[in-house]
Amino acid sequence: MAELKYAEAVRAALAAEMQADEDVLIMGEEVGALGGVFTTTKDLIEQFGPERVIDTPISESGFVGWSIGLAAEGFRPVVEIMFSDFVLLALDQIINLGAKVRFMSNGQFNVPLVIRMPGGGGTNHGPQHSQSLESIFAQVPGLIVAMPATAADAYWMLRDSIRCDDPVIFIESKGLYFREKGEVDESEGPRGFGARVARPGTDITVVSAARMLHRCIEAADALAAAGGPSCEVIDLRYIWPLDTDTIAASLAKTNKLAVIHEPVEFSGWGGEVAAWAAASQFEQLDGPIARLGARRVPIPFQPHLEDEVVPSVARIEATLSDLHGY
Amino acid sequence: MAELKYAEAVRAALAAEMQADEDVLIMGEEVGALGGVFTTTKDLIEQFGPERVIDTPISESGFVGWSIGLAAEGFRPVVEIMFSDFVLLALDQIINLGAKVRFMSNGQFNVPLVIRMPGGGGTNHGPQHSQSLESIFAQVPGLIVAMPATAADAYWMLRDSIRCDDPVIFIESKGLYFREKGEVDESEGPRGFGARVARPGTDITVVSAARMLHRCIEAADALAAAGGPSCEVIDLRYIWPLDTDTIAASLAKTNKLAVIHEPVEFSGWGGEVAAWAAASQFEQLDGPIARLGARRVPIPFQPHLEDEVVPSVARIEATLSDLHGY
Amino acid sequence: MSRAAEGRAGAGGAAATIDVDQALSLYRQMVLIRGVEVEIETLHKRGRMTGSFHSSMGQEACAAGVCAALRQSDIVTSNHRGHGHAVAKGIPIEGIFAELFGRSTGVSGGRGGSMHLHHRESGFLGENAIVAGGLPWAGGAAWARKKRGLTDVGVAFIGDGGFAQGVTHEVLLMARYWEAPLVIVCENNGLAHSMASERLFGEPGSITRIVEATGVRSEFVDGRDVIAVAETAAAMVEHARTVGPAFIECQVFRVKPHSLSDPDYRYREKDAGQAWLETHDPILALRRRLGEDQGEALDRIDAEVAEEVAAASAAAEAAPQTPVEAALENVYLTAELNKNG
Amino acid sequence: MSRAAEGRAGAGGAAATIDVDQALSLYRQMVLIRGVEVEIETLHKRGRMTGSFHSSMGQEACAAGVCAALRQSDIVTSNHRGHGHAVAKGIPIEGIFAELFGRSTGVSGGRGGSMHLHHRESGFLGENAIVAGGLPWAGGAAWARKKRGLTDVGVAFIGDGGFAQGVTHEVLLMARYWEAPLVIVCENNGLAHSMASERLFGEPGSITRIVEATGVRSEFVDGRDVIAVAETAAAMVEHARTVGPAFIECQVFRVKPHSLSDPDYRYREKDAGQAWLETHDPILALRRRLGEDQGEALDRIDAEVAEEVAAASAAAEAAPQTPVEAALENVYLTAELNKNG
Ligand SMILES: Cc1ncc(C[n+]2csc(CCOP(=O)(O)OP(=O)(O)O)c2C)c(N)n1
Ligand SMILES: Cc1ncc(C[n+]2csc(CCOP(=O)(O)OP(=O)(O)O)c2C)c(N)n1
Ligand SMILES: [Mg+2]
Ligand SMILES: [Mg+2]
Repeated sequence: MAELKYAEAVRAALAAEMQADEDVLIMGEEVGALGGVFTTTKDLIEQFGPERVIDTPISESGFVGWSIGLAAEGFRPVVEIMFSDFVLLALDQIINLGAKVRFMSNGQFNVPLVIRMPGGGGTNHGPQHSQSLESIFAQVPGLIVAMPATAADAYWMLRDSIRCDDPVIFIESKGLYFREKGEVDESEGPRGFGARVARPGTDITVVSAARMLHRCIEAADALAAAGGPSCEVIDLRYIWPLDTDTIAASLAKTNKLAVIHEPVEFSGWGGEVAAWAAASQFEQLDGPIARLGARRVPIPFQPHLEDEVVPSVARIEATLSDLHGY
Repeated sequence: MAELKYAEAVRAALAAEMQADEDVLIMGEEVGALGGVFTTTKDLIEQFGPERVIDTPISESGFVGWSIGLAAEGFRPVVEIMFSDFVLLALDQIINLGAKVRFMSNGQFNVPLVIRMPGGGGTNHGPQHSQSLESIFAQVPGLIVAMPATAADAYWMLRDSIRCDDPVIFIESKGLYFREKGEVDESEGPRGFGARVARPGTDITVVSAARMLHRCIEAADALAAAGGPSCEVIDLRYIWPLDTDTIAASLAKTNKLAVIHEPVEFSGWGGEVAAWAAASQFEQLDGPIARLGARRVPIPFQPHLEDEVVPSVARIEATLSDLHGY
Repeated sequence: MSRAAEGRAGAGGAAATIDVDQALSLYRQMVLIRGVEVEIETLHKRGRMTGSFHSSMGQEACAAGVCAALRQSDIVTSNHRGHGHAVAKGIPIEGIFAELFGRSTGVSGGRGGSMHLHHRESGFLGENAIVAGGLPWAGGAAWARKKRGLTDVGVAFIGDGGFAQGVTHEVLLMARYWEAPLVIVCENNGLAHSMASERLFGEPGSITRIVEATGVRSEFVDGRDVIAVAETAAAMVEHARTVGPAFIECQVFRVKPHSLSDPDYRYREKDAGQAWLETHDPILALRRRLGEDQGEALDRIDAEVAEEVAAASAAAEAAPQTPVEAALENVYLTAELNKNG
Repeated sequence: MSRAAEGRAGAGGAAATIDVDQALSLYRQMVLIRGVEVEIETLHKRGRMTGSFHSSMGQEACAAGVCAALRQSDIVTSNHRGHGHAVAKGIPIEGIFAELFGRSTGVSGGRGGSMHLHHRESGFLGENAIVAGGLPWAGGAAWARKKRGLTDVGVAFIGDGGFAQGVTHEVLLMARYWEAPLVIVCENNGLAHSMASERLFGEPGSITRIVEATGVRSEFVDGRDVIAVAETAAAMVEHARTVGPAFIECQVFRVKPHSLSDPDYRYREKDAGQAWLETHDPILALRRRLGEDQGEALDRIDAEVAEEVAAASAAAEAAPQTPVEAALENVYLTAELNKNG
């Protein structure tokens, strides 16, 4: 229907769910009059009023915990953490309470809460504003971890997440807000938790997500153009639940696996994908499992330094070439 | 020299370093008159005075940040977080400041700080007092992650950590404090970051650490006694830096790898070990990489339920048997 | 003593009085809390329970007095020392015992134990084993009720130690900002484990002054006097229902060691708890105040409660242990996600 | 105007006076801060710098006045809006420009940019891009000096928004508890991005009252008046050096949008900043106060500073870009660990 930028798609999803369900609330710093530092809540306060679009003080732990209370009472808060780096201030509330209260109460409560946050780099904001933290959330029982890579997924996955009865960590790629755009068809329905083949191929299965997905596709296209391997690029969409069926189906065809992501490689979620394959797809593997994530250093603010730290298209290409050459 | 319990070894290491270096300070809740809820700082305040053994308010974020300030000024604070679960309150200070300030300041500051915390289960304290969080720290640039499994390592690794010029997350297994004991030879020196073969074997390399190490050894012994595989059990000691050389050397012999740990299996550090092997040891592998960690659910307080969640000896045995049978 | 027990004007200002029936009801609550705590301690000492246990003995007047001001639909959150709050809010005590025994009939299915009581039906949202961790939830939940047009309030119990947590201040400021119907009750028992509250905040009442300066209505009350607590709580709950947040600092005393295994002789006189109880027991104080007249009624309550506690404890223990499969249940509401346990 | 500029008694109480030389020095600092901020804004608008940028224009008197009370060995931590604090504490401005240009000659090696200035030599421990994130560090570092027997103090700058962070309260209580030589300076510029500080805390001075209630010595000062700030700071720094922690709420105004790209017209009058500056510019105010007599001296300062800024900016820009390898350096001090980058 409409071509939207990634940031616009987020905003449209919020507006649609606010419209559809009075229990949906928006909370966070600067979500009101300002409309969000990345414009994702622009004009929503005018449309839905300050009772539903709620500016919070700079008290991440407090307002995230507060939103858990609202959610346990049946509201559907969508909380924005301005940069995902700040969520570290709220991890106690998220991990020790929000994620566990259903278990701890033996099902008396559920927490239909979405915590949105722009993650990753690409905007020169420096070491305390550019981290990729999804690998932390992936291991927390009780949470769902959503990472849209496209405008359509930013839209549909956010709508799905708001309708979900369990807490969702919804990580948007700040580097995609204004660079990524695409068709968003409002007549579509929920998209579910499954992964998606973003670029078909036959030689290597490349598993990725979010901002790095686009670098993987770019690298795959470049390799194909240069007569290199044909890469099938999978967009995970959710880090948890992890859709291993889609990966397995691809692997049955390619027999080679690469995992590429923006978080630090060491102990990142790419290790999970690789370990899953090394355990359950061993027979399918015709070569080592390649993995590329950020180096284990903080993220510098300058683009040329950041590209030395997080996977660049060039390094992704090199990784895939090496694997193909095995 | 002396046979010490794990908790006593921790205490002895603290006392030794306090004695050796006036800049070593102890901070935390209940470290003073009470002597620590697990007795690890017992009588130290009498010996070293309240200027060096410092009781803090229940302000984890504040006092951990405060200790970063002390460390950057050249003190060597050893901070205790009473249960590792509470460290979630201090992650902003640890990750956004303590781990990064050397990088951010281009080397103007370093942070010789040890943050000690009892992790894992085994004491019936329930879902907010039994988590294993080392996989979070493993991925943070700037941190070292130490996890002693024996009394001797509790002693030496803590002494090494206190002498280290960079921040160390030192996770003690609360389930081992009073159950594990061993010789501690004070005449030994630093032990370095390397892993250690805790039980030699020839058929399977079993990588583990901390409390689970003992379960792995128990399982390996049981399997051997029953005529099953001969397992070489490796005690990692440090999750980061990860001593891949020791694992590779073992793997060259066994050609089969299993990784067993207490944290949630999904996206845990076991994935890192498996992914490293699947990438760089592919030629050595004669079978899938087996992995076992906690299920992705909170930790219930009762022992029989906890054993359903974290790897039990029986499930470890089954995992290793399966792998042997491959 | 006249039919209407002389109520000391609660700091709330309203010259409320508590009549004898109400006083008897407060008495019953206190005796019930005491009975539950004593029974749990006994069971632990006999090795029939495991897990942690923080007794609220001596602090009964705060739980009973505050919860007397609440309706069933009002909500309460609590901390690690929460059995008294749970009992006073009306959780069936058999469900409490069963939870501590690790039985599937426990209020939380027997997986959480002493620090994880939840009972939504009674408006008892839950304890929380993270100091001050339950405060934001209480704020959000109370505010939710107001947003729904209800007049329910939320009461969040914390200890003096909880006042050192940053999130407490965040919630105070947010509650004021959003005019949430939240009453924070800070049970100042003089100690956060071994840390003397006087060292950190100053003499009792200091916490109240700090909160007052934020603009949140605040009162300091003697937590040995259940009638004073009940009156103050009534006024503050009313304030929360109609105006905005309120704060009560309730001066109490921790009779028992911090937890079952706590060597409190390392930081206070060995018999500090018992000595205090002998002179300041809030239950005996109310007994004395109600006078001879009520002796019979009080004895009857004592007997009834003793029986109730014994029966509940026995029934709880007789229930089946939580089965192992339960370890993996109720993590998600979304059905397809539970498979991943 | 007499040689000794009439000092308004700082809230510190001491009837201090600031002489003309000191006033000229304060003037120079303010002009230098202004010059640096204007230059940075210009460079950004010309596309010669990237990264974030939060201008402290209009708030110069706070930075200059507070840092005038400090010795080089005293320490300062700051926040995202920290260029003024850095300049006032004595960081060489070329190192600041170079950091923002991403040059290896930047004070932090050019990897952090605007929100990550660190200069240990000047006692400027660092900015911090996490709101209130630098406070505990300041407390610990100041306390460390005291533990070493030194008389240095620490000053931690936060904004009004930073007062909503829980850790601020934790640090206040800890500083009081440990009698740390820490001065927290809260620059209340009326806004935390778009959030009006009056909504959250009440009228200016409310934050001071909250802190006062904790027992930490507190003063509220008009941050347009650099002499008042300098006097108050002198008194509070002296208090910290000799007694214990202190707190200053400094009422200032944020002239520019929150950051370079901030559409502040969405939440305040489009020309609010410019309008304020025309009537309240602290630099012009000091100029007026010093009077005609000093006109020449002031003009000379203006000219010298303009030259200094231009030269530093040009030199910084001419330095080599930080090389890519630097992205992996200085993560650990332990040599063998850096290999793992
Ligand atoms: C975040 C956190 N830190 C530390 C603890 C350990 N702990 C449990 S209770 C307690 C003392 C609490 O003191 P207070 O709030 O005064 O309650 P009281 O025990 O006196 O009732 C401590 C330190 C915890 N449970 N959570
Ligand atoms: C923990 C955290 N939350 C949010 C932000 C985003 N942020 C940066 S500055 C700012 C406003 C700060 O207001 P204040 O402290 O008053 O300082 P001012 O900008 O007015 O100087 C916000 C919300 C952040 N950097 N850190
Ligand atoms: Mg207490
Ligand atoms: Mg401000």
